[in-house]
Amino acid sequence: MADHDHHHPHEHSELSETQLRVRALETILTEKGYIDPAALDAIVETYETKVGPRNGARVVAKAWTDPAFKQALLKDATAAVGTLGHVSPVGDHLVAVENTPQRHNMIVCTLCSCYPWEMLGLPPVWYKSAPYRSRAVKDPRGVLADFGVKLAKETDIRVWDSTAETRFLVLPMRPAGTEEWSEERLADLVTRDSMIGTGLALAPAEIAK
Amino acid sequence: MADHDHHHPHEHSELSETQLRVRALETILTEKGYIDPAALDAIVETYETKVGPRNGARVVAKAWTDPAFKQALLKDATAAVGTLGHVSPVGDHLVAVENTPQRHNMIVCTLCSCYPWEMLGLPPVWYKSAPYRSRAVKDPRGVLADFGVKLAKETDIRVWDSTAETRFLVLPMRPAGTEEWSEERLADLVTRDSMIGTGLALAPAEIAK
Amino acid sequence: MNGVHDMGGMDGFGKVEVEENEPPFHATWEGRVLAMQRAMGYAGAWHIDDSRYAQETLPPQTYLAVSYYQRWELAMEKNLLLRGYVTEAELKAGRALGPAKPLPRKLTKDVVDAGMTRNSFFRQQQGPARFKPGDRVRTRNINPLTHTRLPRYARDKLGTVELIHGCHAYPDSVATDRGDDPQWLYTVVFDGREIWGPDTDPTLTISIDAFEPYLEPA
Amino acid sequence: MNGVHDMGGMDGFGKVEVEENEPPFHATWEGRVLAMQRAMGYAGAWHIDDSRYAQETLPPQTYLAVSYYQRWELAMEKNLLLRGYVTEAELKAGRALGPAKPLPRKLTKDVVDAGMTRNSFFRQQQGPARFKPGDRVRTRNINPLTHTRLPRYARDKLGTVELIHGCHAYPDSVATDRGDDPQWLYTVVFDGREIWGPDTDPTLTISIDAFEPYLEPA
Repeated sequence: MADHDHHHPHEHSELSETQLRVRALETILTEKGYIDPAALDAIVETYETKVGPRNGARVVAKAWTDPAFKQALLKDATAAVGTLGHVSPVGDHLVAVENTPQRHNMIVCTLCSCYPWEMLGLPPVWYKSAPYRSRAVKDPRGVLADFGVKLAKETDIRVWDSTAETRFLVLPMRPAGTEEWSEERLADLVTRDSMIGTGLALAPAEIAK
Repeated sequence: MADHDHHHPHEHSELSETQLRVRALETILTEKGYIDPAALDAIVETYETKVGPRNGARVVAKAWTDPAFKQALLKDATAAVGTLGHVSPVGDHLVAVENTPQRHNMIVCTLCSCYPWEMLGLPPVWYKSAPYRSRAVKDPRGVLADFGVKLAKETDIRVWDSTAETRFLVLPMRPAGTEEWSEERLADLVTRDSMIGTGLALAPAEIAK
Repeated sequence: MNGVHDMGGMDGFGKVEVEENEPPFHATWEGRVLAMQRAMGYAGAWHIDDSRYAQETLPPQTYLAVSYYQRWELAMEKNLLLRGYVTEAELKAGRALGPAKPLPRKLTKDVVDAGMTRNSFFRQQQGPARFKPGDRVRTRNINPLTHTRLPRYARDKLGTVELIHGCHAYPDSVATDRGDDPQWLYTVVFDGREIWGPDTDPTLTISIDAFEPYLEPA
Repeated sequence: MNGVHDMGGMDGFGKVEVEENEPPFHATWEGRVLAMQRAMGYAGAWHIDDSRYAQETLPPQTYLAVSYYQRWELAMEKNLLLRGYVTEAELKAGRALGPAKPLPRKLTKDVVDAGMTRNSFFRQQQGPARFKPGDRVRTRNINPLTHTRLPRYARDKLGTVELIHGCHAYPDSVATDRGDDPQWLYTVVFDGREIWGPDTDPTLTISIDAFEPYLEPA
């Protein structure tokens, strides 16, 4: 049964076929003059080396330490992030949502893979996968369990389905025992998953290890 | 693109793998004493040679020529069919539904492949296929077009989704020009599809060819 | 469960392709699968809704990719394993390795006709029918993780009871090993516009056969 | 369209599997696909909802069987063919065989940063917003055969407008080549029980971003 139950899209023959198709496509589009391979190189390099969840982590750390910025972020995240020089510009439609002891937020895109790339980099495979897309809106506690996260039974859970061009960033709760920490140090506690809502920010002890 | 767009469940490697699995399964179940291969032979033979839409066609032809039988059939198809010696017994839950100039009936099973086997034999592949199961309840006129059938715009269409153990048989309209025909001859006009509702009974000219 | 098997109203599967002069089986193994399923059903190994549920719980990509009788075969393997009739090791070895689990009966050649006659699903009623033909009903909004015969497209919709079919074994209970749990069964008809929205062809009506627990008065 | 892409609330796909230390790309070709898509988008070859729609119209079994970037690649080929940027013969030959179709601009190395900045989807409003935060609304029961961003699970459901995001390009029109057709966009929140039925965890609320044509006053 196992043979039939698991289809591996990454099987070798499939992969090399895909490699050939993609190479052919790039050749055609280049010869047609639609694309410039050097620009493609630069895009790939940017995604591989420059874009990542550190952008979002800085925004979160700033919000944890600067009440005025936090207020501005929750009011208009695009504008607030725009005021930070050290963070890449974001699109027009960023919305930040705050986790509290009473309420936990989780972000999903059931229809495709909408994700705040400028804040978090490329989405992980699981975010784009059928298990996450199908279950997040129906059984978020079950999904959280897959991530090893258990919330109190009474905590309200709000799932945001990204069905338009609006992009959502979760502002996780600041961990206890970080009262004197600098923004830079706090940013180390802010994981990608904590900004999607499938995780919590790390406790100081977790990064001490 | 064509390579990716079409998956062929019947590819050779797949087929032989399946053949081996099925053979292994039969060996195990036989060795365990659960099944008797000779009984399996008899079942296969029955489906290949004895069961088929002729059963249903006889019932329809009878209803076309015998108003009392037709009335009984529409009232309780199981009981009515039970009175016919030359037709195999049916389960307890047969319902016959009548096509009229005002209303066309069509049968589907969106959830699996429920079908009046005793009346019509094994269901054709298309009946069990995703295109039919998905579209029949939403776009029955589009499905009928795939079968080359076009009904008047005003004709009411009723789709019966076989979601329980009830089984439905469509009683198609009797073709014009068959007033003097015998039951036996009329049965030749009753196609399988006309009893599912994806076709009409044949006109006399169609079988003369 | 809201599986990919529940495909009523889905788009994108393409045209209905009819095969002319289709044979009963397209390969010998298909007939063997069908016959084994009939034989195990006659033997009392599992119920028809157990077979359906086993198919529904195949991975969705498998459900769509394999052929009809392959699906049956995979579902049969699942039920054989789940219910302890065969072991993983036996499936791997391709032969019996241990004792059989007792079954109520066995389909032999002399009783094949009986084995091919459909079971009755009528059951003793547990109480009076709640609805009668002509009653307006609303289907419930249920989304069980387990087997159900109320399709997604027909949930939380307003319809009319048209036929009453007596009391039947209830698939939602049978497939979760909670016994027959007999329930009244009705044909409930819906205006196509209630199901698919106001732009729908006004000549379309759709019916499902709905067990009483799927319905509430409207 | 009610494609298999619209999978919110479907069961049977299994656990969420997290890959530790996941690389940005799992193969070189994935990065090339992503970059080509960005470059063609910048060039003005098609809109983001055209890409989505092309993925949605892949055969459902393909959609589920192939990997994420394979889906992108297949969708890109569809749009290239559909819009006349390449021919079947060229895809087959693996090289250009004829002249190019003119495009508004081209992504070169010096403008890569601009090419990677997300477009704004704000558009000139065509009239006042019909709803305001706090309004009760019912989502429409629509089942278009074409692209829509109103998921099946959230149709014909009672919710509350929570946020108003201004006027945006309307995907249902964009993906069917009917222009931007600007529409007001709202975050609409639903009680989980309204969506999944009375047995749902009462702490759950779900929101979608809904364009005004998806909504009617409740």
